[in-house]
Amino acid sequence: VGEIRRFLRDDNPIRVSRSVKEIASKIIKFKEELLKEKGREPTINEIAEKLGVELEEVILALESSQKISSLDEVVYQ
Amino acid sequence: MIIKNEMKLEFPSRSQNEAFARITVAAFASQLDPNLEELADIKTAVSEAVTNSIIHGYPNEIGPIKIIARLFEQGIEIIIEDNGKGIEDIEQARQPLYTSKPELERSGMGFTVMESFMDLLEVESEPGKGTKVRMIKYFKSQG
Amino acid sequence: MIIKNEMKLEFPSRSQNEAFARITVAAFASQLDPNLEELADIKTAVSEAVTNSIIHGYPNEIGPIKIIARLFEQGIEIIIEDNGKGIEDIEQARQPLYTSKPELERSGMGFTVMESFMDLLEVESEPGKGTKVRMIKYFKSQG
Ligand SMILES: Nc1ncnc2c1ncn2[C@@H]1O[C@H](COP(=O)(O)OP(=O)(O)O)[C@@H](O)[C@H]1O
Ligand SMILES: Nc1ncnc2c1ncn2[C@@H]1O[C@H](COP(=O)(O)OP(=O)(O)O)[C@@H](O)[C@H]1O
Ligand SMILES: [Mg+2]
Ligand SMILES: [Mg+2]
Repeated sequence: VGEIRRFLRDDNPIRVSRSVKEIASKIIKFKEELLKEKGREPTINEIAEKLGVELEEVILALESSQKISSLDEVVYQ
Repeated sequence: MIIKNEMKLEFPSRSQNEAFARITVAAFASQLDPNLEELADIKTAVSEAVTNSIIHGYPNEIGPIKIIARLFEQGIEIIIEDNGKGIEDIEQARQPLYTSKPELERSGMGFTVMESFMDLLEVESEPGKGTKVRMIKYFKSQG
Repeated sequence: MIIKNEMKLEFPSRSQNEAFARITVAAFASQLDPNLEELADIKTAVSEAVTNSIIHGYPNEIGPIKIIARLFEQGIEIIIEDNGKGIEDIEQARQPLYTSKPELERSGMGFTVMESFMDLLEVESEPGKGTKVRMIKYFKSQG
Protein backbone atom coordinates (compact mmCIF):
# COMPACT_ATOMS: atom_id res chain seq x y z
CA VAL A 1 0.00 0.00 0.00
CA GLY A 2 2.88 2.36 0.80
CA GLU A 3 4.24 1.72 -2.68
CA ILE A 4 0.94 2.51 -4.31
CA ARG A 5 0.61 5.70 -2.29
CA ARG A 6 4.06 6.85 -3.31
CA PHE A 7 3.38 6.00 -6.94
CA LEU A 8 0.07 7.83 -6.91
CA ARG A 9 1.56 10.85 -5.19
CA ASP A 10 4.39 11.08 -7.69
CA ASP A 11 1.94 10.57 -10.50
CA ASN A 12 -0.45 13.19 -9.19
CA PRO A 13 1.60 15.75 -7.31
CA ILE A 14 -0.35 17.83 -4.87
CA ARG A 15 0.69 21.42 -5.23
CA VAL A 16 2.71 22.52 -2.24
CA SER A 17 0.31 24.93 -0.67
CA ARG A 18 1.67 28.22 0.51
CA SER A 19 0.75 29.28 3.99
CA VAL A 20 -2.72 30.65 4.45
CA LYS A 21 -1.26 33.78 6.01
CA GLU A 22 0.99 34.46 3.05
CA ILE A 23 -1.92 34.11 0.64
CA ALA A 24 -4.13 36.31 2.79
CA SER A 25 -1.64 39.16 2.85
CA LYS A 26 -1.11 38.89 -0.93
CA ILE A 27 -4.88 39.10 -1.43
CA ILE A 28 -5.05 42.31 0.58
CA LYS A 29 -2.17 43.79 -1.40
CA PHE A 30 -3.71 42.86 -4.76
CA LYS A 31 -7.08 44.20 -3.67
CA GLU A 32 -5.59 47.56 -2.69
CA GLU A 33 -3.66 47.78 -5.97
CA LEU A 34 -6.74 47.11 -8.04
CA LEU A 35 -8.89 49.51 -6.03
CA LYS A 36 -6.32 52.24 -6.58
CA GLU A 37 -5.73 51.54 -10.26
CA LYS A 38 -9.14 50.48 -11.49
CA GLY A 39 -11.45 51.55 -8.68
CA ARG A 40 -12.96 48.09 -8.27
CA GLU A 41 -12.65 44.96 -6.16
CA PRO A 42 -11.00 41.88 -7.64
CA THR A 43 -13.12 38.79 -8.24
CA ILE A 44 -12.30 35.45 -6.64
CA ASN A 45 -10.99 33.96 -9.88
CA GLU A 46 -8.86 37.00 -10.64
CA ILE A 47 -7.18 36.55 -7.26
CA ALA A 48 -6.57 32.84 -7.76
CA GLU A 49 -5.07 33.54 -11.19
CA LYS A 50 -2.94 36.46 -10.06
CA LEU A 51 -1.56 34.55 -7.07
CA GLY A 52 -1.26 31.24 -8.93
CA VAL A 53 -3.15 29.32 -6.27
CA GLU A 54 -6.28 27.15 -6.25
CA LEU A 55 -9.67 28.78 -5.77
CA GLU A 56 -10.11 26.86 -2.55
CA GLU A 57 -6.92 28.31 -1.13
CA VAL A 58 -8.30 31.78 -1.79
CA ILE A 59 -11.56 30.89 -0.03
CA LEU A 60 -9.77 29.46 3.01
CA ALA A 61 -7.33 32.38 3.19
CA LEU A 62 -10.25 34.83 3.12
CA GLU A 63 -11.97 32.88 5.86
CA SER A 64 -8.92 33.12 8.10
CA SER A 65 -8.47 36.82 7.47
CA GLN A 66 -12.10 37.81 8.06
CA LYS A 67 -11.42 39.34 11.45
CA ILE A 68 -13.72 42.30 11.49
CA SER A 69 -17.07 41.30 12.92
CA SER A 70 -20.18 42.25 11.05
CA LEU A 71 -21.21 44.54 13.87
CA ASP A 72 -18.04 46.63 13.63
CA GLU A 73 -18.65 47.07 9.91
CA VAL A 74 -22.19 48.29 10.46
CA VAL A 75 -21.33 50.62 13.30
CA TYR A 76 -18.32 52.23 11.65
CA GLN A 77 -19.62 52.39 8.08
CA MET B 1 -34.61 33.08 -13.27
CA ILE B 2 -32.81 30.05 -14.67
CA ILE B 3 -31.16 27.97 -11.95
CA LYS B 4 -27.58 27.13 -12.92
CA ASN B 5 -26.72 25.06 -9.86
CA GLU B 6 -28.19 24.13 -6.51
CA MET B 7 -26.99 22.61 -3.23
CA LYS B 8 -28.58 21.46 -0.01
CA LEU B 9 -26.70 21.26 3.27
CA GLU B 10 -27.87 19.98 6.65
CA PHE B 11 -26.03 20.01 9.99
CA PRO B 12 -26.79 20.13 13.72
CA SER B 13 -26.98 23.47 15.55
CA ARG B 14 -23.49 23.23 17.09
CA SER B 15 -21.61 26.50 17.26
CA GLN B 16 -18.62 25.21 15.25
CA ASN B 17 -20.95 24.69 12.29
CA GLU B 18 -21.47 28.41 11.86
CA ALA B 19 -17.98 28.71 10.31
CA PHE B 20 -18.51 25.49 8.33
CA ALA B 21 -21.77 26.81 6.85
CA ARG B 22 -20.13 30.11 5.95
CA ILE B 23 -17.21 28.44 4.13
CA THR B 24 -19.52 26.03 2.29
CA VAL B 25 -21.80 28.76 0.99
CA ALA B 26 -18.75 30.86 0.04
CA ALA B 27 -17.25 27.93 -1.87
CA PHE B 28 -20.52 27.41 -3.71
CA ALA B 29 -21.02 31.12 -4.49
CA SER B 30 -17.47 31.27 -5.87
CA GLN B 31 -18.67 29.36 -8.93
CA LEU B 32 -20.22 32.66 -10.06
CA ASP B 33 -16.94 34.52 -9.51
CA PRO B 34 -18.16 37.28 -7.16
CA ASN B 35 -15.81 40.04 -6.08
CA LEU B 36 -14.31 40.14 -2.59
CA GLU B 37 -16.89 42.48 -1.15
CA GLU B 38 -19.85 40.50 -2.50
CA LEU B 39 -18.40 37.30 -1.07
CA ALA B 40 -17.80 38.91 2.33
CA ASP B 41 -21.39 40.22 2.36
CA ILE B 42 -22.76 36.73 1.73
CA LYS B 43 -20.58 35.18 4.40
CA THR B 44 -21.63 37.74 6.97
CA ALA B 45 -25.33 37.27 6.19
CA VAL B 46 -25.02 33.47 6.40
CA SER B 47 -23.18 33.77 9.73
CA GLU B 48 -25.94 35.92 11.19
CA ALA B 49 -28.75 33.64 10.03
CA VAL B 50 -27.04 30.44 11.17
CA THR B 51 -26.08 31.99 14.52
CA ASN B 52 -29.73 32.96 15.02
CA SER B 53 -30.87 29.39 14.40
CA ILE B 54 -28.23 28.06 16.81
CA ILE B 55 -28.85 30.56 19.62
CA HIS B 56 -32.52 31.54 19.26
CA GLY B 57 -33.97 28.61 17.30
CA TYR B 58 -32.54 25.91 19.54
CA PRO B 59 -31.72 27.65 22.84
CA ASN B 60 -31.72 24.48 24.96
CA GLU B 61 -31.14 21.64 22.50
CA ILE B 62 -29.27 20.68 19.36
CA GLY B 63 -31.51 20.61 16.29
CA PRO B 64 -31.14 20.44 12.51
CA ILE B 65 -30.34 23.47 10.36
CA LYS B 66 -30.87 23.30 6.60
CA ILE B 67 -29.37 25.50 3.92
CA ILE B 68 -30.43 25.58 0.29
CA ALA B 69 -28.43 27.72 -2.12
CA ARG B 70 -29.19 28.31 -5.78
CA LEU B 71 -27.03 30.02 -8.36
CA PHE B 72 -28.73 31.89 -11.17
CA GLU B 73 -27.30 34.10 -13.90
CA GLN B 74 -27.04 37.26 -11.80
CA GLY B 75 -26.55 36.03 -8.26
CA ILE B 76 -27.39 33.64 -5.48
CA GLU B 77 -30.48 32.71 -3.48
CA ILE B 78 -29.85 31.35 0.02
CA ILE B 79 -32.47 29.76 2.28
CA ILE B 80 -31.59 28.99 5.91
CA GLU B 81 -34.12 27.04 7.92
CA ASP B 82 -34.55 25.59 11.41
CA ASN B 83 -37.34 23.60 13.09
CA GLY B 84 -36.84 25.43 16.36
CA LYS B 85 -38.63 27.86 18.62
CA GLY B 86 -39.89 30.26 15.98
CA ILE B 87 -40.60 33.99 16.22
CA GLU B 88 -43.84 35.44 17.66
CA ASP B 89 -43.58 38.92 16.16
CA ILE B 90 -41.44 38.99 13.00
CA GLU B 91 -41.85 42.73 12.45
CA GLN B 92 -40.52 43.47 15.92
CA ALA B 93 -37.69 40.93 15.54
CA ARG B 94 -36.53 42.67 12.33
CA GLN B 95 -36.27 46.09 14.04
CA PRO B 96 -32.68 47.33 14.41
CA LEU B 97 -31.38 46.78 17.96
CA TYR B 98 -34.28 44.52 18.98
CA THR B 99 -33.08 41.39 20.76
CA SER B 100 -34.94 38.92 22.94
CA LYS B 101 -31.65 38.00 24.63
CA PRO B 102 -30.06 41.22 25.94
CA GLU B 103 -28.55 39.12 28.76
CA LEU B 104 -26.35 37.35 26.18
CA GLU B 105 -25.00 40.68 24.95
CA ARG B 106 -26.63 40.17 21.61
CA SER B 107 -26.60 43.32 19.52
CA GLY B 108 -30.03 42.94 17.97
CA MET B 109 -28.47 43.79 14.59
CA GLY B 110 -28.57 40.39 12.92
CA PHE B 111 -31.58 40.94 10.66
CA THR B 112 -30.43 44.49 9.95
CA VAL B 113 -27.06 43.16 8.82
CA MET B 114 -28.70 40.55 6.57
CA GLU B 115 -31.00 43.18 5.10
CA SER B 116 -28.26 45.68 4.36
CA PHE B 117 -25.67 43.20 3.03
CA MET B 118 -28.11 41.30 0.82
CA ASP B 119 -30.53 42.53 -1.87
CA LEU B 120 -33.55 40.71 -0.47
CA LEU B 121 -34.48 39.32 2.94
CA GLU B 122 -37.68 37.41 3.65
CA VAL B 123 -38.44 35.90 7.05
CA GLU B 124 -41.10 33.26 7.65
CA SER B 125 -41.64 31.85 11.10
CA GLU B 126 -44.18 30.04 13.24
CA PRO B 127 -43.81 29.72 17.03
CA GLY B 128 -43.02 26.11 17.91
CA LYS B 129 -42.48 25.19 14.25
CA GLY B 130 -39.35 27.04 13.17
CA THR B 131 -37.90 29.85 11.13
CA LYS B 132 -36.99 30.22 7.47
CA VAL B 133 -34.86 33.06 6.15
CA ARG B 134 -34.61 33.63 2.39
CA MET B 135 -31.98 35.97 0.99
CA ILE B 136 -30.90 37.00 -2.49
CA LYS B 137 -27.67 38.70 -3.52
CA TYR B 138 -27.08 40.04 -7.03
CA PHE B 139 -23.49 40.10 -8.18
CA LYS B 140 -22.54 43.32 -9.92
CA SER B 141 -19.45 41.59 -11.24
CA GLN B 142 -21.79 39.41 -13.32
CA GLY B 143 -23.40 40.18 -16.72
CA MET C 1 -17.79 5.32 18.04
CA ILE C 2 -19.33 8.51 19.40
CA ILE C 3 -20.41 10.90 16.65
CA LYS C 4 -19.21 14.42 17.40
CA ASN C 5 -20.70 16.12 14.38
CA GLU C 6 -22.47 15.24 11.14
CA MET C 7 -23.33 16.92 7.87
CA LYS C 8 -25.35 16.06 4.78
CA LEU C 9 -24.76 17.63 1.41
CA GLU C 10 -26.67 17.19 -1.85
CA PHE C 11 -25.90 18.62 -5.27
CA PRO C 12 -26.42 17.78 -8.96
CA SER C 13 -23.78 15.80 -10.87
CA ARG C 14 -22.30 18.84 -12.64
CA SER C 15 -18.54 18.73 -13.05
CA GLN C 16 -17.96 22.02 -11.21
CA ASN C 17 -19.42 20.42 -8.08
CA GLU C 18 -16.48 18.06 -7.74
CA ALA C 19 -14.34 20.93 -6.42
CA PHE C 20 -17.22 22.21 -4.31
CA ALA C 21 -17.69 18.81 -2.65
CA ARG C 22 -13.97 18.53 -1.98
CA ILE C 23 -13.77 21.95 -0.31
CA THR C 24 -16.89 21.29 1.76
CA VAL C 25 -15.71 17.95 3.11
CA ALA C 26 -12.26 19.42 3.80
CA ALA C 27 -13.78 22.36 5.70
CA PHE C 28 -15.84 19.93 7.76
CA ALA C 29 -12.93 17.56 8.44
CA SER C 30 -10.84 20.56 9.54
CA GLN C 31 -12.90 20.70 12.74
CA LEU C 32 -10.87 17.70 13.92
CA ASP C 33 -7.60 19.47 13.12
CA PRO C 34 -6.06 16.81 10.84
CA ASN C 35 -2.57 17.36 9.49
CA LEU C 36 -2.05 18.57 5.91
CA GLU C 37 -1.36 15.12 4.52
CA GLU C 38 -4.46 13.60 6.09
CA LEU C 39 -6.54 16.44 4.72
CA ALA C 40 -5.01 16.01 1.24
CA ASP C 41 -5.79 12.27 1.39
CA ILE C 42 -9.45 12.96 2.17
CA LYS C 43 -9.76 15.54 -0.57
CA THR C 44 -8.27 13.19 -3.13
CA ALA C 45 -10.58 10.32 -2.11
CA VAL C 46 -13.66 12.56 -2.23
CA SER C 47 -12.64 13.84 -5.66
CA GLU C 48 -12.35 10.31 -7.00
CA ALA C 49 -15.69 9.16 -5.60
CA VAL C 50 -17.61 12.25 -6.74
CA THR C 51 -15.98 12.13 -10.18
CA ASN C 52 -17.08 8.50 -10.48
CA SER C 53 -20.69 9.42 -9.68
CA ILE C 54 -20.59 12.28 -12.20
CA ILE C 55 -18.96 10.33 -15.04
CA HIS C 56 -20.01 6.72 -14.49
CA GLY C 57 -23.14 7.08 -12.35
CA TYR C 58 -24.84 9.63 -14.57
CA PRO C 59 -23.13 9.29 -17.98
CA ASN C 60 -25.97 10.86 -20.00
CA GLU C 61 -27.91 12.93 -17.49
CA ILE C 62 -27.59 15.15 -14.45
CA GLY C 63 -28.63 13.38 -11.23
CA PRO C 64 -28.35 13.94 -7.49
CA ILE C 65 -25.20 13.12 -5.50
CA LYS C 66 -25.40 12.90 -1.71
CA ILE C 67 -22.57 13.11 0.78
CA ILE C 68 -22.83 12.30 4.48
CA ALA C 69 -19.80 12.98 6.68
CA ARG C 70 -19.48 12.15 10.37
CA LEU C 71 -16.73 13.19 12.73
CA PHE C 72 -15.87 10.87 15.57
CA GLU C 73 -13.10 11.02 18.14
CA GLN C 74 -10.41 9.47 15.94
CA GLY C 75 -11.41 10.44 12.42
CA ILE C 76 -14.04 10.89 9.76
CA GLU C 77 -16.57 8.66 7.98
CA ILE C 78 -17.61 9.77 4.51
CA ILE C 79 -20.47 8.29 2.47
CA ILE C 80 -20.89 9.31 -1.16
CA GLU C 81 -23.99 8.10 -2.95
CA ASP C 82 -25.66 8.37 -6.32
CA ASN C 83 -28.90 6.97 -7.78
CA GLY C 84 -27.30 6.33 -11.13
CA LYS C 85 -26.27 3.45 -13.34
CA GLY C 86 -24.74 1.21 -10.72
CA ILE C 87 -21.94 -1.35 -11.03
CA GLU C 88 -22.46 -4.93 -12.30
CA ASP C 89 -19.28 -6.46 -10.93
CA ILE C 90 -17.92 -4.56 -7.93
CA GLU C 91 -14.90 -6.83 -7.47
CA GLN C 92 -13.79 -6.22 -11.04
CA ALA C 93 -14.46 -2.47 -10.76
CA ARG C 94 -12.19 -2.27 -7.70
CA GLN C 95 -9.22 -3.87 -9.50
CA PRO C 96 -6.33 -1.47 -10.12
CA LEU C 97 -6.34 -0.25 -13.74
CA TYR C 98 -9.83 -1.58 -14.51
CA THR C 99 -11.97 1.01 -16.25
CA SER C 100 -15.17 0.66 -18.26
CA LYS C 101 -14.35 3.86 -20.11
CA PRO C 102 -10.86 3.49 -21.61
CA GLU C 103 -12.02 5.75 -24.44
CA LEU C 104 -12.23 8.66 -21.95
CA GLU C 105 -8.63 8.12 -20.92
CA ARG C 106 -9.72 7.12 -17.44
CA SER C 107 -6.89 5.59 -15.47
CA GLY C 108 -8.91 2.92 -13.70
CA MET C 109 -7.17 3.91 -10.46
CA GLY C 110 -10.05 5.71 -8.69
CA PHE C 111 -10.99 2.92 -6.28
CA THR C 112 -7.32 2.09 -5.73
CA VAL C 113 -6.66 5.70 -4.76
CA MET C 114 -9.61 5.72 -2.35
CA GLU C 115 -8.48 2.45 -0.84
CA SER C 116 -4.89 3.48 -0.31
CA PHE C 117 -5.54 7.04 0.89
CA MET C 118 -8.31 6.05 3.31
CA ASP C 119 -8.35 3.42 6.08
CA LEU C 120 -11.55 1.74 4.94
CA LEU C 121 -13.42 1.55 1.65
CA GLU C 122 -16.76 -0.20 1.19
CA VAL C 123 -18.64 -0.17 -2.09
CA GLU C 124 -22.30 -1.09 -2.43
CA SER C 125 -24.01 -0.94 -5.80
CA GLU C 126 -26.98 -2.23 -7.70
CA PRO C 127 -27.30 -1.88 -11.50
CA GLY C 128 -30.01 0.65 -12.30
CA LYS C 129 -30.30 1.71 -8.66
CA GLY C 130 -27.05 3.46 -7.83
CA THR C 131 -23.76 3.30 -5.99
CA LYS C 132 -22.75 4.02 -2.42
CA VAL C 133 -19.15 4.40 -1.33
CA ARG C 134 -18.30 4.44 2.39
CA MET C 135 -14.86 5.51 3.55
CA ILE C 136 -13.19 6.02 6.91
CA LYS C 137 -10.01 7.92 7.67
CA TYR C 138 -8.35 7.82 11.09
CA PHE C 139 -6.35 10.88 12.03
CA LYS C 140 -3.04 10.02 13.59
CA SER C 141 -2.85 13.55 14.88
CA GLN C 142 -5.89 12.72 17.08
CA GLY C 143 -5.92 11.01 20.49
N1 LIG D 1 -33.97 31.37 13.94
C1 LIG D 1 -34.61 32.05 14.95
N2 LIG D 1 -35.40 31.37 15.81
C2 LIG D 1 -36.04 32.02 16.81
N3 LIG D 1 -35.95 33.36 17.02
C3 LIG D 1 -35.18 34.08 16.20
C4 LIG D 1 -34.46 33.47 15.12
N4 LIG D 1 -33.78 34.42 14.47
C5 LIG D 1 -34.06 35.58 15.11
N5 LIG D 1 -34.91 35.39 16.14
C6 LIG D 1 -35.44 36.44 17.04
O1 LIG D 1 -35.24 37.70 16.43
C7 LIG D 1 -34.49 38.54 17.31
C8 LIG D 1 -33.62 39.48 16.52
O2 LIG D 1 -32.62 38.77 15.84
P1 LIG D 1 -31.26 39.53 15.46
O3 LIG D 1 -31.62 40.77 14.67
O4 LIG D 1 -30.36 38.57 14.80
O5 LIG D 1 -30.67 40.00 16.86
P2 LIG D 1 -29.94 39.13 18.00
O6 LIG D 1 -29.60 37.78 17.43
O7 LIG D 1 -28.73 39.92 18.34
O8 LIG D 1 -30.91 39.00 19.12
C9 LIG D 1 -33.74 37.61 18.21
O9 LIG D 1 -33.39 38.21 19.45
C10 LIG D 1 -34.73 36.47 18.39
O10 LIG D 1 -35.71 36.79 19.36
N1 LIG E 1 -20.58 5.74 -9.09
C1 LIG E 1 -20.40 4.80 -10.05
N2 LIG E 1 -21.44 4.45 -10.85
C2 LIG E 1 -21.28 3.53 -11.82
N3 LIG E 1 -20.11 2.91 -12.09
C3 LIG E 1 -19.04 3.22 -11.33
C4 LIG E 1 -19.13 4.19 -10.29
N4 LIG E 1 -17.89 4.27 -9.72
C5 LIG E 1 -17.11 3.42 -10.36
N5 LIG E 1 -17.76 2.78 -11.34
C6 LIG E 1 -17.22 1.72 -12.25
O1 LIG E 1 -15.99 1.27 -11.69
C7 LIG E 1 -14.93 1.41 -12.65
C8 LIG E 1 -13.62 1.69 -11.93
O2 LIG E 1 -13.66 2.96 -11.28
P1 LIG E 1 -12.30 3.72 -11.02
O3 LIG E 1 -11.39 2.81 -10.27
O4 LIG E 1 -12.61 5.03 -10.38
O5 LIG E 1 -11.67 3.94 -12.47
P2 LIG E 1 -12.10 4.97 -13.61
O6 LIG E 1 -13.03 5.99 -13.03
O7 LIG E 1 -10.80 5.56 -14.06
O8 LIG E 1 -12.78 4.16 -14.69
C9 LIG E 1 -15.39 2.53 -13.56
O9 LIG E 1 -14.77 2.44 -14.83
C10 LIG E 1 -16.90 2.25 -13.63
O10 LIG E 1 -17.19 1.23 -14.54
MG1 LIG F 1 -28.72 37.47 15.60
MG1 LIG G 1 -12.74 6.97 -11.26
